[in-house]
Amino acid sequence: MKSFALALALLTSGASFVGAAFAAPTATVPFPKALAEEPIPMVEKLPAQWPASWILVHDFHFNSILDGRVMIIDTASVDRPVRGMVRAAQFANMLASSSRREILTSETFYSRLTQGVRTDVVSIWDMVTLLPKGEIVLPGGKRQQSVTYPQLFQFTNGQKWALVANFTPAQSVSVLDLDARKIISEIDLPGCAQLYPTGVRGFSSFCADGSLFSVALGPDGKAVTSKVVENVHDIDNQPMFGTPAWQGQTAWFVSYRGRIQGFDFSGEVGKALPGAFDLGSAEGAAPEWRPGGWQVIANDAAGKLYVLMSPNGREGSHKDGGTEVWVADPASKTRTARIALRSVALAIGLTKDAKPNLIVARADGEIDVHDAATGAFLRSLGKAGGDNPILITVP
Amino acid sequence: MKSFALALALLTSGASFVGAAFAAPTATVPFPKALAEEPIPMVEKLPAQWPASWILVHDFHFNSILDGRVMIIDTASVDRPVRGMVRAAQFANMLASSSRREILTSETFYSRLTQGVRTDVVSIWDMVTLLPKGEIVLPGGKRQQSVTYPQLFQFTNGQKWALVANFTPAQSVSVLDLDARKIISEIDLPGCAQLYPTGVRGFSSFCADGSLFSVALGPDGKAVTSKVVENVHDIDNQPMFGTPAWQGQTAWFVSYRGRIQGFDFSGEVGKALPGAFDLGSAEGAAPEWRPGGWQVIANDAAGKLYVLMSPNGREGSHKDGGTEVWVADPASKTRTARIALRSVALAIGLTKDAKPNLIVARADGEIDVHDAATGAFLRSLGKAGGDNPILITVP
Amino acid sequence: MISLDKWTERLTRRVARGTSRRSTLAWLGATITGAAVFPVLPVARAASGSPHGGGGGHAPISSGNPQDPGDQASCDYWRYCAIDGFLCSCCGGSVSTCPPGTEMSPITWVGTCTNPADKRAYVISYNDCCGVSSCGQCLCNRNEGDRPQVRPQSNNDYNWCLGTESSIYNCSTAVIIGVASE
Amino acid sequence: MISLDKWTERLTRRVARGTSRRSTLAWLGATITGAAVFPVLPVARAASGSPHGGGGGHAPISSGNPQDPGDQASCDYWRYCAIDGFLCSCCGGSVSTCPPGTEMSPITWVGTCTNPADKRAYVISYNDCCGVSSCGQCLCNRNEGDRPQVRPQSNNDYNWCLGTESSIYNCSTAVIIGVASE
Repeated sequence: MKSFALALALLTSGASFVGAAFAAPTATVPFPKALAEEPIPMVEKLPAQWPASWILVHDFHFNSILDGRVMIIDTASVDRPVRGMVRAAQFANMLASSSRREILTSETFYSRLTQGVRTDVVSIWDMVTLLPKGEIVLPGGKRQQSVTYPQLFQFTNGQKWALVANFTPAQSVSVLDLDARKIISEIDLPGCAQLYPTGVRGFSSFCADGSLFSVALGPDGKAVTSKVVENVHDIDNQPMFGTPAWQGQTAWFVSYRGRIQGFDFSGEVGKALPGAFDLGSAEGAAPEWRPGGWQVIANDAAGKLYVLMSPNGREGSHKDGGTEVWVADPASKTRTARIALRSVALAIGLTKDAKPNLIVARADGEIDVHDAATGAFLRSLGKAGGDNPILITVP
Repeated sequence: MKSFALALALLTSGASFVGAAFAAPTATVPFPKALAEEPIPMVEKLPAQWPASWILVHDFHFNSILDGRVMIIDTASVDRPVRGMVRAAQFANMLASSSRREILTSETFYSRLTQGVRTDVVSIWDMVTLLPKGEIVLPGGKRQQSVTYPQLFQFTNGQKWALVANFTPAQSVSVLDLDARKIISEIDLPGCAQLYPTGVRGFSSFCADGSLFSVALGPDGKAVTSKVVENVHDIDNQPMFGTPAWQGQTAWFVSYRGRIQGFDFSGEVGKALPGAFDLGSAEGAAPEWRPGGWQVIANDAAGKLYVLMSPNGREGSHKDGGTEVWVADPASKTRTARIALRSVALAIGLTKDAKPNLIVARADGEIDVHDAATGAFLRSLGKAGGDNPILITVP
Repeated sequence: MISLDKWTERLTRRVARGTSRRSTLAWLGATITGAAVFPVLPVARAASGSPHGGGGGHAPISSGNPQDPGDQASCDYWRYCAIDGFLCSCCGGSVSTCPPGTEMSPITWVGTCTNPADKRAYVISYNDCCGVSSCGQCLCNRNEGDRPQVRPQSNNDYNWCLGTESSIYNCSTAVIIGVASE
Repeated sequence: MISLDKWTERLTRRVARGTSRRSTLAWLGATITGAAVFPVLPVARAASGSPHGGGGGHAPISSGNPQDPGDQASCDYWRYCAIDGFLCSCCGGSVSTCPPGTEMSPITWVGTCTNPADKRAYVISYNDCCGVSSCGQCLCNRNEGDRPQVRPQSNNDYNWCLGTESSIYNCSTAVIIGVASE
């Protein structure tokens, strides 16, 4: 190799002066000094505390599901919206923790990309360098793979632990100690799905019979107590989107037909809040307005709810995407505003600052930013969310 | 698991009759018998001998280079052009052998998709089932990775062996015994690139000093003799596209400026054929017609040459793609026809049947089929070539 | 009139081949509930809209059978009333078979779609084809009868490449496995 | 006027950090030849055409320096006269830096592009950023001075993620490492 490189150098060092001869004279130009040489190698870092305008957008990447990504986006920047990307391989899930300064991805790999030995892993990434800090291997090849739902991978115990949903289709939950980098327990969850952190240390799940199942965990991660609350979910007539809007430990769900139902997960047992209410109807629909998209409900710091609505609501329209965002006040149980979007959208989120912005991931992959208070369109971030932006996370 | 499944069955078997109650009566319909149940599981197979209309198209997959693919396409079928796909991971190369009934892909994998332990492999796929038959691991992590060139992975010794180009940037060639599933030798190739099978058992490569370097291999895969032919390639003024059109062991190259040069690789030493000729000029160019694209030269069974041409030929235009295909007869050294394409194209190929078709991979990803004799457009195969079809192989 | 018991018994027999007892049972459970929870719905006309994907301008594929009408390369095709993914018809397979090089998942979820020709409600099994990366052709998403993940056998968001050697998803079929009632 | 020796010596020093002697030597060879084989060409106007990609409608990025004019998110930008890949300017890096989470390749190939503001011919190093999958933003391909693979240091088809922990390609930079002549 050495001799080759030197040979090339010799071979052409003569020629290089010929190259130089082509150069234009510089005496005539207004810039006396040439642009400075730039240092090599140079790699960007992110700020220790991300600005309030920064979000994470999950690109499901349908054309290569095994190569999904999470895009880190500054929603305030039109010219540099993409700040970096983190791997999210094969129906992955993602968690971001400002306090841990970590991004976690639960992923699946094969030794030959599509075939061979399967390895499930929770990867831990530094939020400043976006470099891997470590991983926790999940044995048994049972990590649940679905089109990405946030409630399949959640924190509990003050973000010291993570919960991973398993599906083989046998359903269970793995409890991970993130600092010890190991699995500390596994809890069977027959007939129940999705994980809603509950109390100080525990979770709840909805079950196939319409009940809510809550589990409290001990210091060792094992189940201490569990409780079933019957008939909180009418799966046939008022099925709820699995992804709620979180206000502290209160989760606001919306049904396929637009009914808002709150749940309190602050105690050891999840409880339905009294006073479910409907978003109501409006003109311009055929046949009717219903929530539509993948991440259809979100909230701002003040607690106002935002719901992505489709004017073509009917059985089966719940993932079709929406063209308006309806704003509701859970206190007064009334709709307070309608925001018209520029195009069909699949996911919405809100920045957490005092003057929140509504972030809209469109079906065509474009990311739009609206003023949440007025609904006014502020800026487009182009395809910053990648090919298939389906989830917006505001850390 | 068992109890869960049975529980579900019990839970809902009652309800199923309710479901049945919704069903429409069938007495009034014109079809007395219901459509038959279909067998499960059922997986397609390909014919032992692929029809002459079948080709392989390499989808480089820029948006996920680590997940490249080879699409198997029936160019005669408008409604079912895609017959299957084969993995071609991370700047892969592909070989297809009708006699071996195998497709070979030289690939690279990482234990964590983008990071971790690297493994280079030649994967062997059955042409009927498209299932993996075996693999040959290539140690040292040196397999050359580039935007895919056919001449980085080639057969020799009657397709019993394969040659794999290495680049670290130290250049060498690994010789593989495909039936023994092992590497039998490695030959250093300082300053030379691309592999052109030569003689019965050997190869030639072009070198940085404009020479051609030929190596003859012994039965053990080791180099027996080698020979350098000087000044066959004017890299500065008449650089040749690395991918030629093969007529048996004669390779027809075209330069960035449209000069056709033949090479005879039938003997132990590659030789430039006398009588290079230019494709000439034509109206409608600004500034001039030059070859442009990724796979710009191909030939039919009769030996006619087809060259993809750009009307905006200039320094640096050689990968811009072309809008016409020029047909030339290497015997008379004349251009015999011009074929207008429907859109800018990057790669061309010809079916091997008596009435050959010209296959065109367009920059927008569409695959077009033309009558090679008349130039007439016959059919579009849509996006059958995937996201970035850049190479066409006619097995 | 096939009794439900007979029908599920036949299913079990057919699926048992090459699948573990465990996944067979799960699949059996899924099948029964799947058939149960679906009211019989007309194929929504609106399903042709972009929200479901459009088959990417693929040329039409016909069954050639007047009793099985429509374009099998279009998201509108009657059997696709609850499909989510790439149509195997566009990927080297067919509406009921997987492309070469893949493995058909033995466990899946089941929908009920009405055949506009004979007006019957057919039980459709959306078996995924696995072990090859995303096909990339004819992406569709229709959700008639789709319910939240709490009812797995009624949810098309799961990667149903389960019980296969590889969980990598390539495309989805829509196989007739029975009639909801006759 | 920097003598070629001084210049390459400085390069060697700068690159030596974190790279093996072997790749340093290769890079040195590449640099010299790279600088040598390029006639100084005007940035082709036609370079804005789709054959080079269009930056995917990305909003313009300006250096803010009149001596470094143009849109760093556009394939037309003067430094990109021989770039092939995704622009790091659109991926979380910049024209001369890699996005977070990637590693910049120590060995690469070098082009000569003319700055339309000061008319100087700059030696541009197209260092790739590695270890993260395809960025997917602002794909460009320009080939002024690009030569066949027989001259590696003048060819942009190689994956220049060499000498890095991972050879997975994310995006490409266009770093000023010198002036062809002063």
